[in-house]
Amino acid sequence: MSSLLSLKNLHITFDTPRGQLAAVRGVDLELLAGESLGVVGESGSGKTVLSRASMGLLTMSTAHRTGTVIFDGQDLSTAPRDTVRSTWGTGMAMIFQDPMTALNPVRRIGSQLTEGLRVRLGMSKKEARGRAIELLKLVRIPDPEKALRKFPNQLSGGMRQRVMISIALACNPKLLFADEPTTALDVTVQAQILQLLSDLRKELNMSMVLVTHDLGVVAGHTDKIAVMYAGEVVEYGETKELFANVRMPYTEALLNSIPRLDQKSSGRMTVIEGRLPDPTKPEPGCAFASRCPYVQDKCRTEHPELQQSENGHQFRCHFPLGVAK
Amino acid sequence: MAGTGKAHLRDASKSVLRVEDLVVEFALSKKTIVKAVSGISLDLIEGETLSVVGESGCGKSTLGKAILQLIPTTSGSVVFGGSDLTKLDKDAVRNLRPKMQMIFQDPISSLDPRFTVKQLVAEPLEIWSRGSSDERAFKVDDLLNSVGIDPTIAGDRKAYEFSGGQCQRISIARSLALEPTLLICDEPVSALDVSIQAQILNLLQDMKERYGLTMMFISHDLSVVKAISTRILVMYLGKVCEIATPDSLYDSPKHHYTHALVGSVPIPDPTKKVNQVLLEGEPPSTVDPPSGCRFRTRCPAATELCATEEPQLREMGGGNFVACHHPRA
Amino acid sequence: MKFKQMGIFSKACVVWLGLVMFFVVFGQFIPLPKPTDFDIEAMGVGLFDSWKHPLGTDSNGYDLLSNAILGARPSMLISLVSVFIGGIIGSTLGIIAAYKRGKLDYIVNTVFNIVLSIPNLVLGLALVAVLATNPDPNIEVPTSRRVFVIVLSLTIVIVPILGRIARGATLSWSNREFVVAARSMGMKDSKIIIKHIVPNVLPAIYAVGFLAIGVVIVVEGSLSLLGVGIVDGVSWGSMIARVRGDLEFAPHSMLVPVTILALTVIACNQLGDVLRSRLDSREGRL
Amino acid sequence: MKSTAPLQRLVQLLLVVVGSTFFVSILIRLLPVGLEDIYVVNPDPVGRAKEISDLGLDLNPFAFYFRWLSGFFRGDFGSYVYPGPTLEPVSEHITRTLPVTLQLIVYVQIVALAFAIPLGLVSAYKVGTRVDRVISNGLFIFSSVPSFVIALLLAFYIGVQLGWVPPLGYAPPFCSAEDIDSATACGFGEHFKLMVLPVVSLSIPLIASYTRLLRTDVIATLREDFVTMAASKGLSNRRILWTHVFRPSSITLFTSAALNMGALVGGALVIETIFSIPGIGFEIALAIGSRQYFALQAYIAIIAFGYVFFNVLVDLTVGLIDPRAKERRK
Repeated sequence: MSSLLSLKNLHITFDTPRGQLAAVRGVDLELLAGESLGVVGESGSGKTVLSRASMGLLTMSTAHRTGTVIFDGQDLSTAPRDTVRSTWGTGMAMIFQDPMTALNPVRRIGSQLTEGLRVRLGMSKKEARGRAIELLKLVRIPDPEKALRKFPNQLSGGMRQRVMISIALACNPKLLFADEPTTALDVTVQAQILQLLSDLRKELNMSMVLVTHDLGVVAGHTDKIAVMYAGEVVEYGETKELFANVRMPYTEALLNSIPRLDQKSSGRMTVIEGRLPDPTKPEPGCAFASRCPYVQDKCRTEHPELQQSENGHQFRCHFPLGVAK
Repeated sequence: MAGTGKAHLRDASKSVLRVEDLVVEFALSKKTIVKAVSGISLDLIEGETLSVVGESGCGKSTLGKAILQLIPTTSGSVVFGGSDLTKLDKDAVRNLRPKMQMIFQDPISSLDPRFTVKQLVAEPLEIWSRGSSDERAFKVDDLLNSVGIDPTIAGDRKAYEFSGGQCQRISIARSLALEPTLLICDEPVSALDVSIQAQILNLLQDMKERYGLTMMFISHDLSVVKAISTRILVMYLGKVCEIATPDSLYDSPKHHYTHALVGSVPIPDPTKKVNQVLLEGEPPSTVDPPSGCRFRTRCPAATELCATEEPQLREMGGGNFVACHHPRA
Repeated sequence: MKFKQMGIFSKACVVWLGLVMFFVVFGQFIPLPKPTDFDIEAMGVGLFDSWKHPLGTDSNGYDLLSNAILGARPSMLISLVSVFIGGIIGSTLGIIAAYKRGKLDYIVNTVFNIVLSIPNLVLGLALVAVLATNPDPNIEVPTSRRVFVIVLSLTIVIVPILGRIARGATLSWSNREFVVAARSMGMKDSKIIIKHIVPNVLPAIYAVGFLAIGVVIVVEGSLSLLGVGIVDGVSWGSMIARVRGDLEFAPHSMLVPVTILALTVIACNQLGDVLRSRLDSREGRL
Repeated sequence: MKSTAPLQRLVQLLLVVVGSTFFVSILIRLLPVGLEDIYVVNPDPVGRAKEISDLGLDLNPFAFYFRWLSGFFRGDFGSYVYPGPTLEPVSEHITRTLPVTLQLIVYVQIVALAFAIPLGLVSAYKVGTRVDRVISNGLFIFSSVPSFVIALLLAFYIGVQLGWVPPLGYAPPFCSAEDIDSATACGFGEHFKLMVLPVVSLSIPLIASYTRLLRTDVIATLREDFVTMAASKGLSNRRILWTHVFRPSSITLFTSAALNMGALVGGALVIETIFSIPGIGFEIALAIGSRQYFALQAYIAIIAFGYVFFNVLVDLTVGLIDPRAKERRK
């Protein structure tokens, strides 16, 4: 399989009143065509910024990006704005956390859905309508003709999320960024939407980046996982390999802090003490050092590089778990 | 689902809180009446933790607030401290408030931004004029220490300078200041990151032991309540589906809704393919709920009977109760 | 907000309002020609043409500088007093109505709407015209009664403006969970209003209060222009009214009061704006 | 629920009309001077009593108001009263002056919106840049200058000193036979020439405040996810700005423009006085000056009706602009 998206040494900083905030610090990632990648992290880990920056959607003057983004053989980091825009919708598309705010409240579903088709693919009004109905069927919305005439606020949360997915898929993108697509939904609806995304990805042979805070969500629905902490990828690998052989203490701690339904309750939960480091004041050593239960002196002074084991499993730790020293 | 009935209630003399047939409805306009809570009965025995679980819109938060008389109830009774709160006048309810406290969902919005941490925690003590000002100051420091906040460093800062997790710690300290017997926690961790969630849940457990609390824990997240509950009550559209101990609820849910709910929780282990039960659609409106069992429109096992007759809660053995005509084996 | 952190424009506004307030308090004690004294020898003196009359005189020989300085007191006092009283009445009504909701809120809101349905200038004009009148139109109404009536009218104008702001802010603050939390701790409603609602609502009222001062200054000016303001006083509005016929002979005599009035309104609006945006950013943080 | 909410609103709005006219009614009965002393000069006690009763002044304030109200709803807007007493229907004055003021206000709104919409969009889109700062700060100062100040300055400098347009007066846009006979100024050319200064003086502060309203809302809308979503479809910025951003941001602008119609009558009052335009504002000032309190009551009723009308209009149209608005009001 060929490489579809490749990020090299990507840095994103924001100007804030408290100084430079390093949201993404040197991320290298590779995504193959047809592959799905889960990006997991807590709030403030930089996962959302990473996905928006990969697409080039961070346009505010306070955001600064360095590094390269290569999509489908094209270097987007140096390309002019219009070239970048020409990949949106047809090359890359994005769905957002809250479908209520991500759908234009004053326009009907139909016009929002056909707009991309008409502007980007040059379809006629009739063609676009036909395709729109097809799309709504694809995301399993009952009675698509009726849905086209509705406003977003007339749909339920799950339906809105389905509409948003259909809009993103309208122009057959090769890559879909899904930014916390189920966080705003109830758990039974979340299960429906995740299943739908998985099915669609296979049906349309599309790549997907699934950004979430929930390790449970990515476990069943992605090929590979990148765990982010304080703006860096701290662990990366094939989903099964990563869950089977956790190398990074942070990933282990995150896993342990999730109460598990499939295990007997122990009464107390394992916690990660402390908080995320201040992103405006980067520390010299490992970003997780202050909270790590296995911390050693070296961790506080020397920044760990990403190391790789033979099966492609990467981790950013001086003293990885399960590896004999 | 969704049934009424009181088969699950225990000896009234032992219960700290006993709610019977509680109904909460409010009018959006003359014709539209939201039936948020429709005849719920529950009881809490000293020292236990009852978790109320359900999806958004099922009425669980309304239930919590209605029990504490923070919103008006339509009918039913709430017996706490020997008296029915729904029959008492405003001042009498007010006098009982120190014994029943609440923790809210949004940790930041539940703290007045103009107050310092110490003022916030001291507030309930001042309302009820507990102790001298020195005693109060001592008590506040003690409370803050016990929730893991250093009063000498943080005490004089305003609440908005803190993260969500720390604000929730402050809220907990404040709710414990009056040493209540009943603590109702309304989604106390849903606004927090996973790693912080666990910290707060453990803290609540510690506080429960230390102060001998009886707790009602409201959550949308089945996995969160698992470790801390004595019993779990599952709600759907203002009615009770099932009441059970955590282990039996997760291992063999009797109600089809509970079964779907348990099956929908994503498990962070790619090797375990869960027997995912995908529910069709989304909950109907609380303005015009389905007849009979309210879950029947989405239930895989629904029959004629479910549309005509509302199932009553009945015992399934082991102290578990379910409101379903066709419970799972 | 600290003076040092302000932008240069806001600083200028603070300085200007400070100067105006200085003249409000001490203007009377500065040895200046009285507003009623006119210099028969210097009619229509231009701007900066004479040391004796730095801002010149109008075509009747009234000294514009002294008029402007002495005019600060009636103009500003009328505005401040009516905004202050109207603000207290309006915010009390607004806060209580919004906190209690239900019927009381409906009534108060309807009353606000009634007053707001009449444009504030028309309302002020009608009130002044009706209340400050004599059976014989040729007998002047005493200035003290006129001032009282003007203040009363402007107060009525202000009540719903600030009342609505207070009502809106209270509605949004009383939805916050800390208010429910206070009730769940057993705090009495009256105490919740005083301890939790009022302090949070006040900043919004201050901000709009500044804007309201601007509104009142303009209405007062317009009333004078229409001939129902303070006639023998020297408010800025009545200066403008007096020199209206003068434009062709001494255009600057209009320019002086008009500029002073506009600068004061600009300064009030700017400070109200600064307060409001600081409020927005603070609430954005919450 | 969809049927009861607007009905309640209508009831409240009718209360506004009744309330405001009742307020004026009570006010004129509370006059420090009795109305009978102003309007009734007949020395003969019998004639005097009859005149007083003809005017309804012998009734208690409630009955007096009710008499007025029932007249008003039957189309009797009351009268100007001259000693004698001679009566002159207010309706004649209204039909003569109201259209003039409406013309003025409509021009002002059109001009204000025509400038404010592009300015607001540009300064919001370029927020924080030099363009934005120039627009925002420049307009801020203008928004604070009272329109009568602008009017006086314009009348003098443009009208008198430069003589580009006549400094005062009014000409109807269409000439009637009478106008031609008496050689009164009339016709489109004259009309617009005379309207320039009043319209400019009233619209400058409005442009400023409308631009600010739109700018704030557009800035907020630009931060919304749905704008990012629209961008991620690959649409051009111009298209996004007009089709996705403008409409959801324009609610406050159009609402306040509609509700401003009443306030503009107040503004028109001064401006019409300054420029001697025979509109309703000028008429109100004259009525107050000549103590025509019955007429005043009718004028206030008309303004209150206008306020209610535009409120209802806003209620009805806001839902068309933004379907969220219906829900939000609850």
